[in-house]
Amino acid sequence: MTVATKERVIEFRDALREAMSEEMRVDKRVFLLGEEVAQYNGAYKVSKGMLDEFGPRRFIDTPISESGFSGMAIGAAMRGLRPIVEFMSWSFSLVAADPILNNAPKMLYMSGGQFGCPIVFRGNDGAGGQLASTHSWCVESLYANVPGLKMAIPYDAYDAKGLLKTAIRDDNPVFFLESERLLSTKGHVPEEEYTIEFGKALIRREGTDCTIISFGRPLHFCLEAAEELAKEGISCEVVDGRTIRPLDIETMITSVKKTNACVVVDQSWPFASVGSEIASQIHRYCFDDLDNHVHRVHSDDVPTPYAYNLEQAYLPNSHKICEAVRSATYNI
Amino acid sequence: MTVATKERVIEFRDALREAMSEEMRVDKRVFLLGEEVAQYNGAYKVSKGMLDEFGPRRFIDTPISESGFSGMAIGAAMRGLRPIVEFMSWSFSLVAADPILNNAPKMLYMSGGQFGCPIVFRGNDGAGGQLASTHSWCVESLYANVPGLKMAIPYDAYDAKGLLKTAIRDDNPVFFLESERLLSTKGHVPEEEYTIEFGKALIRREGTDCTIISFGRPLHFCLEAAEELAKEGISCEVVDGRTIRPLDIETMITSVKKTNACVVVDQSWPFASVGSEIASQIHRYCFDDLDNHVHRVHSDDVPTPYAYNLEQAYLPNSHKICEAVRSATYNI
Amino acid sequence: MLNMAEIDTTETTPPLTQKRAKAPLPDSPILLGWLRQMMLIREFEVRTMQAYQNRQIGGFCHIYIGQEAVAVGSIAAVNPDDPVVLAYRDHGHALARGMDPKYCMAEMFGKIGGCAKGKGGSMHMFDAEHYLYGGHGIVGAQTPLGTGLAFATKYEDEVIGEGKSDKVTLCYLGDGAINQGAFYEAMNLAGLFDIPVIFVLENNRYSMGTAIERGTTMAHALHAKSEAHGIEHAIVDGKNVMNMYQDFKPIADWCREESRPFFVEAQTYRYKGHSMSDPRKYRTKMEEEMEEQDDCIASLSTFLQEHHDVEPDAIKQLGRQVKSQVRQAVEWSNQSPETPLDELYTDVYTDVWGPFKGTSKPEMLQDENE
Amino acid sequence: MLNMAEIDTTETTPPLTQKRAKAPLPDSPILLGWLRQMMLIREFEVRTMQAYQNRQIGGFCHIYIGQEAVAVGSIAAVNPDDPVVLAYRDHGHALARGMDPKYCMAEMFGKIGGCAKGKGGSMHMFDAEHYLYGGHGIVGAQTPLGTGLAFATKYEDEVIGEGKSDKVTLCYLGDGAINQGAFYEAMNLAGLFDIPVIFVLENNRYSMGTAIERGTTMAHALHAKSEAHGIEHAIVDGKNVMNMYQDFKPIADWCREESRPFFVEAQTYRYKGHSMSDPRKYRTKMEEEMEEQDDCIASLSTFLQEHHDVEPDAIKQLGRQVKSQVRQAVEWSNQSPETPLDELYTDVYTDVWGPFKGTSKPEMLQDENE
Ligand SMILES: Cc1ncc(C[n+]2csc(CCOP(=O)(O)OP(=O)(O)O)c2C)c(N)n1
Ligand SMILES: Cc1ncc(C[n+]2csc(CCOP(=O)(O)OP(=O)(O)O)c2C)c(N)n1
Ligand SMILES: [Mg+2]
Ligand SMILES: [Mg+2]
Repeated sequence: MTVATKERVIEFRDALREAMSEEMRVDKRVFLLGEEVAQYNGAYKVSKGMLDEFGPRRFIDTPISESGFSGMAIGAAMRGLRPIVEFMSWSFSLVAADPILNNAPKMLYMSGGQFGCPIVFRGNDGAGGQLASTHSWCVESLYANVPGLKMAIPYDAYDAKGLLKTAIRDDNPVFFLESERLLSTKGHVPEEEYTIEFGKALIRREGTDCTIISFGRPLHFCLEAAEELAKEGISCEVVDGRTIRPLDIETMITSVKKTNACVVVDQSWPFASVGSEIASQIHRYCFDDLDNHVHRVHSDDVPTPYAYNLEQAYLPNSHKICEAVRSATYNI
Repeated sequence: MTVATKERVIEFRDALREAMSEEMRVDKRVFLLGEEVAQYNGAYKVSKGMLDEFGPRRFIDTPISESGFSGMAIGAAMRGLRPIVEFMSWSFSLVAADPILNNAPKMLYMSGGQFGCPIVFRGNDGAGGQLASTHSWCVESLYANVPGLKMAIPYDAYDAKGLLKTAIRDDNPVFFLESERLLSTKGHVPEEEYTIEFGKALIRREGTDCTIISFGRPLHFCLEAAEELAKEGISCEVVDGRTIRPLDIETMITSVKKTNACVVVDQSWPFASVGSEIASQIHRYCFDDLDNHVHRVHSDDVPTPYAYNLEQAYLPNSHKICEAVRSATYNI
Repeated sequence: MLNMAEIDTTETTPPLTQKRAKAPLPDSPILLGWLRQMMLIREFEVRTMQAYQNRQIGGFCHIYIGQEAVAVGSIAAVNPDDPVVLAYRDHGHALARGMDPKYCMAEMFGKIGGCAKGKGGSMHMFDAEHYLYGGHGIVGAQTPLGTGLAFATKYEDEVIGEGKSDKVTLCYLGDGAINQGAFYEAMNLAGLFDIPVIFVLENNRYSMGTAIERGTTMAHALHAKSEAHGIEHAIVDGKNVMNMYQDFKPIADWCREESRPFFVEAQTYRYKGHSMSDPRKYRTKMEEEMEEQDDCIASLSTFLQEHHDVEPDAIKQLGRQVKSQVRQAVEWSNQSPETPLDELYTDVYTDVWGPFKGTSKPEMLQDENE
Repeated sequence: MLNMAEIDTTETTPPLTQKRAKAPLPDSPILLGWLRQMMLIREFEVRTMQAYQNRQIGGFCHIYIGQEAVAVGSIAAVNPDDPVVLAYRDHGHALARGMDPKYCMAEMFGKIGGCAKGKGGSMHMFDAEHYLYGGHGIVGAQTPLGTGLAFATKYEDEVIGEGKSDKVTLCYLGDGAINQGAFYEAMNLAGLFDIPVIFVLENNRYSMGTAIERGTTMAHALHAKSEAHGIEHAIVDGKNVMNMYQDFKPIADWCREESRPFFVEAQTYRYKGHSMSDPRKYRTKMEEEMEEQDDCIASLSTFLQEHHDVEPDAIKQLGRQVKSQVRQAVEWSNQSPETPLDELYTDVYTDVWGPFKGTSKPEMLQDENE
């Protein structure tokens, strides 16, 4: 899938920065705005140094007005500019729910195709470390219900760069969900330019007994679990969905038709989630192939607690995934 | 289930009003606020005449500040008052997403049990008639993902009253989703006081061949479809979930174990919806009972169009439900 | 960036009209043009109401009668390619901006001939050709959008074009929208980043049934809201198109020149209900009658007759013209085919790669007169 | 309701301090109490930073050092049962309000002994016993909540109790929160409904790395923001607890008496970074040093020594006291059991029927000293 030429290894956050810088270099319509992105170099240093290269006109520190600056960016996108809006955390996007859900994804439709909205909203999604109830949102399950938007969740540095470049070039609003927990992880990113097409899932590990489907950070737990289960003789195929909208259900179906068992791992709350959607679709399309119902692993259906032990118990982890796979494959 | 004593028939909106009035009479902590609720008698006349009885201190017209007055009501609820917040439409609640999703449902948890939030948010949900993209939200699938809140969707006048009284007495935040399309429908509502327990689904029609599960307005289409299908010899059991949180999955499972087929009808968009959740759970708990995968009927996965013909094509209807049932029961 | 020292906060800013000369009044052909536009809007709205009653139009429908001078006078003061963005009470502005009444009416009829192919309806008049960036249904939501449109014109001119900012954006809002937080965020951003957007507050004294002072603090000194964000303001007479234009033009020129935002309170009145379903019990017949005496169409007609020797017949003639134009628009809308069902699934996403294209013009519009 | 005629909009309201007499300074035992509180907060925060560095505390953690006089001076000016609601920089206020440092520290340690059983952490200090309605993590979100708490006290007193409104609510916010729309909506509601809430803006000149004038229009005349909603304002010296109290007390009394909102800008400075991970590159060492010269603890110490014959030793003694109190809090927090795992699933919903009960006090707290 990727043609690695040199083994250049960089951090996830550097990959995000490269994607933005490269696109900003070739297209002056691209600019970035958000809280502390410029002078402060970004709350998580994703945009470090970019102000120096692009200057304050294209690299804009905003007040704490998510609704205002999201709406402003959407207006700019209606004229064909291509803003990147950084939410320091997607948890703060709730105050901007109206512009990002009511305006951006519907503008093209409401205007009968006259005005689109080529915009990227990006930022940290999901639990950081002990950030408690209001700061730990997994917005994928909250927002993926809405048609007209696209949604991508990168798993590693390579995908972070390739998916973000695609997002910036996309003519539709893209919700780009990063994980603070992955920003410092390192991965191979070639010098050469590349992009990753939306709607193409990737098999991260091949296997024969059970398909594990996930996105972003929890994929790491899935791979850990697969390693663990391999020792028990259970061979897992791990599918990285990469984008939630569009969803590459075909790749997932193909895998499940082979393994006849499926576990979906979704870091968000269970009810009416991306996980329930995938489970429902897999049941639909693999009804005769499944030896057992699709198992799901989520965060618990409670507000996110602060205490370390509670948060650990609350989040998906490889132990819970192993349990689910064992159950799905009747290995208990 | 209901003990009808007199055949008193009133409108759905009158039933809502009775519920609020009765509770306001017995508990001075209950008050109502929202746009145009008092002097204007409510945009949809739900609160007609209530200002006269309860006066402007308990019946409060607010400015168009959904975020502000929702937050204000939540603050009041933290002190033990029991506000009812009327959203003229749930579509306008997006500007208040932060207080209603980040504050109300999590206050009890974040405070370690010290401060609860006994509040009801209510208003019109779902497509009215040709209200187009921004005014036709079905927030059930957007908001049901969030733990800490309860959610009720009444089907008729009787349930409107009984469920709303329960909502007002509940010590937790309740999202109460009415349908503008049902406000003028009439139904039997006894003079005697009654409430309807949350989390108790109701079999609206008994049948043997297929279970149809739904909530609120589309239930009417389900019953129409069941009528139609009966002529073809397909006997449908129609289950009214009544509340989405808590969800009475037991009643649904029991029905599916009997019929061995299931169709879920959810007026919201399909992706990561209440429908996907129920389908996923039914698959899980009835894996060995189902003769076919659970079929789902939703609004189409596009923004809501204005044009009458497009909107009709977009919404769930009895025709689509019949198709789904025929397919689920292999009657095609 | 805003230089704080330049803003004198110790005195109440006088209305700009007191500081800046009014624009000269244009010649009578232009004035007649305005009159025609206002008459067109009114006639259009009358027929809209009829069509709504006939159930040819559905959904929510907000009539602009009474406020025509605001849209006509302000839009006359800017260039045809200056962006305009609106709330949901948007038919009048769309027509003033040059949209063919056919497309506007057909949109409400939910036909493929509508400006948004029938997908948007009354509250969502979009017209790329006329730089009309939509009516918007969520109260206040258009104010950050307007700020963004103006941000974009400035960015295009200064950052991409490396020249001087050369456009001004008109962003209309109702008095009820003042109380949405988004508007304050928009004002702060506009003030902070020197964004050339004019917030045109159409103060018709009511948001639905709520008289302004029941919902809004400082209702009698709304300029305080913009001053709080370092934005200059003016109160203008929105019931007289000449006053509207003469006061508005220097403001628009100043914003364009200085690349700064502005807050204009246009005082006006809506003659009809909030929407088609409003019985208007919250105000007296007397108040309505008093307000209607000061009518924008009547006053311009009188002025033209008294000062420009326009014959009453010429005005009657205009009346006949707009009547027939609107009748044609209704007929055309009736005849326009329903939006084909496959349109339900288009315009959800654009093509993924390459510059934004939108979708192609509906076929029935392609042999139209341009 | 606000009577518009009563508000003079033609002149800039002078700071209240110019109009209203300062409250008399209390006697030295009270002043010593304040000193002790400020020293306690500072010592507490120093140990909080250590514990954070030791990874005994996780998540986001915002230190109050430098701003102690604001919390102590303003809370001293109200009654113990007046509601208080906070942003996320909340340890100082919690202690000033009377929360035992044990519960505050244990909360950050994520232990069952914490004020919220370890479920909330640093940003969410709640204490029903002390009418503390929480720290809140979403910038600005506490301002409608504060308005609601004050609405409730008024409703309780006037509607339920049929008496006179008798409480005032303190709602703290940072200078960065000014730019959240929710705050404007809250101000408008408070102004409109005569709600006795005091918005205490702690202007420490930065929101994270953003100096106030980079994010906020009219940064040098913030009172314009409250005037725009018909709310009176005052600027107070938040670096000196005596000034803070003396100016704040008459305001609080006035709000209680008149049942009206108020906007207080307390000018202050945070000595440390925004949160534990902030290298403070956006300001100079020189600026920091200059600001720190004007320290609230130092100035009250000096005052007490110069005007109340307090011995330096007495103050040293206080220092030893708070040191040991905080050391005990840390020890207690260390020893407090982890929050049991089944707590993960409690407090999500209350019991359904009957009045709100919350949950019972954790067992380990039940044999505590009350
Ligand atoms: C956020 C939001 N809340 C409520 C509504 C419902 N609503 C539509 S128009 C309106 C009144 C607005 O009045 P105003 O801004 O004065 O404009 P006018 O109708 O007078 O032109 C209301 C409450 C809405 N569309 N959006
Ligand atoms: C809505 C929202 N946006 C962004 C943040 C991230 N954030 C937390 S604190 C902060 C700065 C706030 O500064 P200020 O209000 O001045 O308070 P201070 O930290 O100075 O006490 C930011 C941007 C947030 N918590 N909530
Ligand atoms: Mg109005
Ligand atoms: Mg600050």
